[in-house]
Amino acid sequence: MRFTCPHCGPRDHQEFTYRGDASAIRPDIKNTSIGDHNAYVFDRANPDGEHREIWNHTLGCRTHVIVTRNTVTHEVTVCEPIGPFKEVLS
Amino acid sequence: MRYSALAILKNALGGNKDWSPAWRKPEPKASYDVIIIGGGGHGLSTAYYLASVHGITNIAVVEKGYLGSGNIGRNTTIVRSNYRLTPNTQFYEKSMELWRELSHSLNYNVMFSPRGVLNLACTPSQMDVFAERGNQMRLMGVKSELLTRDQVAKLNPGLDVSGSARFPIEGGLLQPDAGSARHDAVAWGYARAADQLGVDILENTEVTGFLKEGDTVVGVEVKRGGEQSEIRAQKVGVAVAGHTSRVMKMAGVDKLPIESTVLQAFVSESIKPIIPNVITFGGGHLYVSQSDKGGLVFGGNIDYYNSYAQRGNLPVWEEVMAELVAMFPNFARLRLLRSWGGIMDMSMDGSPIITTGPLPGMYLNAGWCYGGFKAAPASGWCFAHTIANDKPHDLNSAFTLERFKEGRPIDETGHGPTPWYH
Amino acid sequence: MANSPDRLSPLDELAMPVASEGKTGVELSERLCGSLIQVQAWPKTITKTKAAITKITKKRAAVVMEVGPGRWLIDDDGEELEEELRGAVNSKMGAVTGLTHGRVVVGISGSKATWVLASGIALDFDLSAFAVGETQVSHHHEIGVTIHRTGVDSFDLYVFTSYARALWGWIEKASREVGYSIS
Amino acid sequence: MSGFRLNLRDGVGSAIDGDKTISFHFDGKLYAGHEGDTLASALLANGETILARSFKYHRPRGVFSAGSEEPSALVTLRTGGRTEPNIRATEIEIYQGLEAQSQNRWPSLGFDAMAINQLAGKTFSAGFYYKTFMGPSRAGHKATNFWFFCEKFIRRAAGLGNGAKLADPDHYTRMNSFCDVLVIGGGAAGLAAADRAASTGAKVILCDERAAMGGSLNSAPDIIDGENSAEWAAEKASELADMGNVTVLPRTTVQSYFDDNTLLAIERVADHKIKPAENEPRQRAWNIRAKSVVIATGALERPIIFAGNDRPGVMLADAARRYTLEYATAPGKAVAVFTNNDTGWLAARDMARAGVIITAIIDVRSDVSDEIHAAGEESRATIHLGSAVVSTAGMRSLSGVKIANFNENTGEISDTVTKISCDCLAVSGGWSPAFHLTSQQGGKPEWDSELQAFLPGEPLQKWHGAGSMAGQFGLRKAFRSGEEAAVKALADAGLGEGESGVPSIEGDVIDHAPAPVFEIKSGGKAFVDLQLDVTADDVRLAHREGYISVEHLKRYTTLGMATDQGKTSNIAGLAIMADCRELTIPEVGTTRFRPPYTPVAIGAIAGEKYGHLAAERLTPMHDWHVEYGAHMYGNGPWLRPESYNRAGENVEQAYVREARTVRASVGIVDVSTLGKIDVQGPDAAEFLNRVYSNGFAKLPVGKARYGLMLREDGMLFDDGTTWRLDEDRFLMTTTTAGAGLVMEHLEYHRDVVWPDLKVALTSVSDEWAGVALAGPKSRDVLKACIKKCKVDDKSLPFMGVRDGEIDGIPVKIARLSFSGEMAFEVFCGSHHGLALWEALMKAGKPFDIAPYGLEALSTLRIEKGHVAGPELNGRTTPYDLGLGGMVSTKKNFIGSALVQREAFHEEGRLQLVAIKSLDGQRIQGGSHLVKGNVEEPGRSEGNSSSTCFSPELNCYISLAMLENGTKRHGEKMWAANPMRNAHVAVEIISPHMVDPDGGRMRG
Repeated sequence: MRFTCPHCGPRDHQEFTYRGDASAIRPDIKNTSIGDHNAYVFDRANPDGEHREIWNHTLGCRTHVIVTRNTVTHEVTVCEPIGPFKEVLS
Repeated sequence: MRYSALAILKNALGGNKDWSPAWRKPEPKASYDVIIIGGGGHGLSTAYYLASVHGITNIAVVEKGYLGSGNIGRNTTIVRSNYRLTPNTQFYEKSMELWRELSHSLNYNVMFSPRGVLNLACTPSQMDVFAERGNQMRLMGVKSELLTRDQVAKLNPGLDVSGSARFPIEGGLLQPDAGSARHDAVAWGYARAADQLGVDILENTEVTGFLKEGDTVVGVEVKRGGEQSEIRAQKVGVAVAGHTSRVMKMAGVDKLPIESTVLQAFVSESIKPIIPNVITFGGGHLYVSQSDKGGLVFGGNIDYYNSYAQRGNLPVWEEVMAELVAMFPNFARLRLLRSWGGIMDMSMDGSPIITTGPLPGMYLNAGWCYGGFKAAPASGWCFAHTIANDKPHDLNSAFTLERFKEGRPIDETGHGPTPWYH
Repeated sequence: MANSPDRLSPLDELAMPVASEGKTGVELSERLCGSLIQVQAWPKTITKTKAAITKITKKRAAVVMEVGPGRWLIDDDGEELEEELRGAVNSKMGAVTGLTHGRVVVGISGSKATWVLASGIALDFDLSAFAVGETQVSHHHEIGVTIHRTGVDSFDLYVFTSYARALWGWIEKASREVGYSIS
Repeated sequence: MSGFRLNLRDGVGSAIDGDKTISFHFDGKLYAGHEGDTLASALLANGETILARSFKYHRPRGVFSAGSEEPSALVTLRTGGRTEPNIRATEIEIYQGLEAQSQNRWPSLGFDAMAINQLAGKTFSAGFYYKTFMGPSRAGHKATNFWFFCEKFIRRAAGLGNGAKLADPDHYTRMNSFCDVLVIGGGAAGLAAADRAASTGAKVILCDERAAMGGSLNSAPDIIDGENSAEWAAEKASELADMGNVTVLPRTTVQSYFDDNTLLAIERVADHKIKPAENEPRQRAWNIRAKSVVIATGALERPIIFAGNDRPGVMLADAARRYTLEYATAPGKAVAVFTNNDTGWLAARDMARAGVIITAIIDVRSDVSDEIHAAGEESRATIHLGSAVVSTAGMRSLSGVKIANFNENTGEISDTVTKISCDCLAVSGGWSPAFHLTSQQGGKPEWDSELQAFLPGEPLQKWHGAGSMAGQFGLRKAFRSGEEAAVKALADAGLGEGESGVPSIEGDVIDHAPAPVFEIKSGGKAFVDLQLDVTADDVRLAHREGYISVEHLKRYTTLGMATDQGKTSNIAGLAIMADCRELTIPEVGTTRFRPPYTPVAIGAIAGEKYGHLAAERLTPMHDWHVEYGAHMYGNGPWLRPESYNRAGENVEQAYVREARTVRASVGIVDVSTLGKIDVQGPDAAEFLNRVYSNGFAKLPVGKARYGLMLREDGMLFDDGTTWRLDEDRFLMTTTTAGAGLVMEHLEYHRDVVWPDLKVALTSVSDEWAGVALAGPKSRDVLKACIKKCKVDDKSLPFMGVRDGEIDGIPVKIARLSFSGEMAFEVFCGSHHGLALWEALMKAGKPFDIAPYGLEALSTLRIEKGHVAGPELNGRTTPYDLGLGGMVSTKKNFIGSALVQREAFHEEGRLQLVAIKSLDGQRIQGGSHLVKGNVEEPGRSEGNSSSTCFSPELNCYISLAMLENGTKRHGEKMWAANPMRNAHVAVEIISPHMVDPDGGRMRG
């Protein structure tokens, strides 16, 4: 697979480290609910089809991207930046 | 027809015209006592043990493709119980017991070959970890031995045991009566034996939905030869490995502590016997054995991302081949014949789930990561017990669905809730 | 600072000059930076920080490489760069991190330079994809490398100090097929 | 069959150089061939007929094809570490000094005792092993044992050649490559595609598995642009190779098609030589990322199945033709052709034109076109329409065939047969497009009933088929479709259409569509899979037993699982199953092709990593450690000193001495491998406060603090000290093993979870070398060399951080202790690391300073009760390790919610304790804590985690995890280690064994 890093351009996926399902959103730092944290850590939709997922370009510029990828065909449709530089890279 | 050497001779004389189908191709009934979704190793063994141990024979196994089309026919055929944590050690040792009897129980030679599983260690601290695991096995009555470098070298003459290797071999952990088996034969043997006990195996029958009364599952909707129909059942068991999330979603269970990834497997061309054991590499992640046909069967890490494609990518190829030739530099000119992929149901702690629920009338068997093949007998045996008694057996009582959120993971590798690292 | 003893490169002995026997596809070299400083701007201070950097670097022969969003790696012969940058970029603008000791520079040039590099680095070295003067951050096997194209056939590889020998080993091995010299 | 060399002339022998003779050995016998010959063509030209034995029945096997699809002619090539089993004689180019052996035979190829297997033919049918060898009819382990006993013999009989016993002396390499258009296959379609694509200036790679481009052009009788087609192809290929934007790769097979148009090709750089030249790789793996791909891989001829079809001398018709025209080798003295399509006739004509005697053309069809009939007549063969071969004759190789009248509609065969003498039967059963690469991706093939073949179907990636691979048979269509595919590929790459260069073609217009006849059912053994001896009856048996899906058929009979992966046999197997099930072939379906296309040397995929598995990471002091006798120990990628053994010392003696020196005086250890992360920014303190379980917000500048990191699930993740260098600037240290993971963990939270925090994270692990000085004299050593910094207790208190200078080297000093002694960590720029180390060694000399390694480091921290990797095993919570006090209840942090879960606080958890040996025995690694003696140890209640001999306590000790351990100090148990034959009496004690109140390190 090849991802287009918003900073570095198209690269092999092995330059990136998988960080999992982008729909798992950590509860706010003020949130102390065990249930909310459990859901964040353990609940996965694991779809067969479109999946938004986070990858870190660890062997490149080390910024994170959200990759929209079909888990059945491995077709990548979007690579978008996430993080402090989201707007800068968009 | 009972299989035996005599039967083979008799049939050969008759031009092999009298063999009958190994299992029937029945039409589905309107209802069953139990429906098992998934005609793989775990589903078929569950049906077999429900029928043979618990006397429940009014069972349908529903399989969307051909029987054994999932991971039972795509793995590297390793059978072992060399685990560190008690729930795993005892569960997999139960499986070993069943393996030892399996060809006989099924009247089908699954070619279980206790040739020894050897884990190689590359550092003294890895040897300590192996000793810790081996001692756990010994204390639980499982055979295990710690081998020195010389002993390892003697068993496998091609191994690079030079001190100059990047990951020099220190020694290894041997489970002498573990080994391998013929994967397809396990599916076919269970299918044939279950069929003979009256189980209906419905191939090319895809579950498209669940029948529910309130929350309670009372059957399945299926598509078969292009036609939709309903099959009712008192109990519905799900044993679909990598497709667990997809199937459970149809029942309204939207999220589970499971992610599906692809694991690739590799086989070389056939050669005369060159390694006697099943061997794993300590300097990385690699396992290799030689099949009876002569091919080296091997694999390594999963491809680290969610996937439902039964194929993987190049980085794992490079990594696996590099590790194989690091271990056996004399394999460099042997040739890779074929590779393929299976979809793994990676759980959040690397251990399985065999449980009642999560809905009334439903039973779940999942989370096998990439250790499902060796588990197939005990998994079916425990799942059958759980379905028949509506509660788990002691052997699978720790394999709950709730353990993750409760904080009771069974985490052999210690990687935590990052399923792609298990 | 000025009195500090000579710095020792891990490639000190490996990269002794060697003339090639026969064909020379590439020439390899090794050096340490006088200063190698990273500046990371915050998302809203990129322009300002870049200007501050330019003000300092334009008076010297420093090489400014963009290695991430709002992030630059600056290579200069002098030893005072970190101090100057720290003076110009305060924590409201960004972060200054010294990496002078953290990298070794491996130089490779010659008609087969891209051939040798491509044997280990999965980048398109075509000039249309990687122009002279550009910088790409990638890897050679498990070793992260920042690659600066100094000419059509010449490159500087900034490699982590602890991995410098490993990278040198790879490059040297790959260079054998085409012939090489070390300068 | 006995072949012979024809006279070389224009159009005959296009692949070989008749002026160059090459000698080689096969089974010890000397032969001569020509440069350009394959081993198969050379042996055929020398009149050899039997090259191999089959897998199951050990039946004699000859040459069946002329390419990579060969199922039969497998040999073992080379010797020693270069031994290569199962090499297809049809592919290997001969070289001076080549040595090949036949395989899977005993004692010799001519007489194979194992051929006795075939007498038991019908018992050895499909599924044989599944039905027997289950042992005596008594349940239990005996059954397993019986199979295990039999299996040894079965394994020895199976397999083909022997693998090398020695390491491969050659090396492999890789090339990362990018192109606009990758063209796979250098035949007519591929050349046309490459030419068209190259005309735009696009970056083009053209690969072909053979030594020369041209594909079928190399043996085509056509005239292209007025030239012999082989010559035209050679010129076109060299014209392309001369273009700056085209890379032409002969002997290069594109093996695997991965996602996003990433393909793996293997170039056989030196396999046509006796060994690679110096510094030349044996093979090169090309990792190609293509914007678009043109697949022009051609089609594979397939046989018709009939009784006795495995007799050496039976070969594919196009192969016979290619041996004649490309290698000037007549495949036999009298060749008969058996076909269901026109190409068989043209093969006969072309061979006849080259001087081969064609005795008969047998076609299952009752009628053919006038042109084809004329071609048959030109070959001077007797023509048998509406006929089929029903059996073959010959001792070990073919001497003749019997034919009968055949009804192509019903498949009926007449009773009367005619004998035809021949030593070669050239068979054509039609053509199967070679779309293996597209199938690897999961592409669904579609059946073409006209061609009686599967076509590749819809693309799942950016590729375009051309030539016969796409069902475009014949040279005219090949050229046209090649260009059309190139235009589409150029569009994928965002490039223009380029210029057309279709040449003029004079030659046959060929209809490739065959009659739908796959098997002649005349009784007798008819082989579908020639290598694994799968017969048509085996397929029928599989059907009878219910193994009717194509996958079951394959797996039950092993059809198509040989080294050729069924390239020529698959369709026939499907056809027979379809016939049994009374379905059409597409209704039965087909199996998916899996990569690689042809078998690939494992070393080639490992590439440059063969002999070079992983990089080593070295500290600046590495050479010093080695010079001073340290045994270097692999710790992740790092190499670290285990201990500095003096003459006569073993590891234990060395580390005990080193640890004693630290406790008594001062030791020095290289800690450069610690992970170090520069954390800067206005929100750095807040960020750290969220990352660590203990408070960091109020850490004063100039101070360090030990911090714990949890995973979000509450388990311990990593630990280390973090130094506040400035208000907005911290230097975090992590464990050596955890460095990379911690960095990713921090980056994830900074980027994904809290992007509003202004924090810069930079790995500075390589920037800083680190040295720890530990022991009561450590301060004295520092005092003796430090400048610009005071190190007395007041100026540099416990956990204080200061800048200073040693020997002109700027340093950072932190007063930290891992050993429990007075200790300092001294960091400097890593290019000064060795100089710093030597300066400290010099300053320490008066105090008998000694370097210590990992073992002593570990011993000291075990004595102190500090946890490390073995305790931070991913299953422990802070509470388990007695670190509950570091879990803040006043703030929220990563893991703060889930660490509170009930199960983490229940009875029965494993908790950190120490154990000490009561009987002087060593507590060895991996021990378990049990209540019982060696005979009846009972269950494990815990385990030792980090063991050592404690010089301080003068006995063997260990840290351990024990159920409810905190409450069990003083209890006596056993450390059971049956794996290492030890059972040691131990007492449970507090893990804080040295200086529990910390006076020494604070003093």
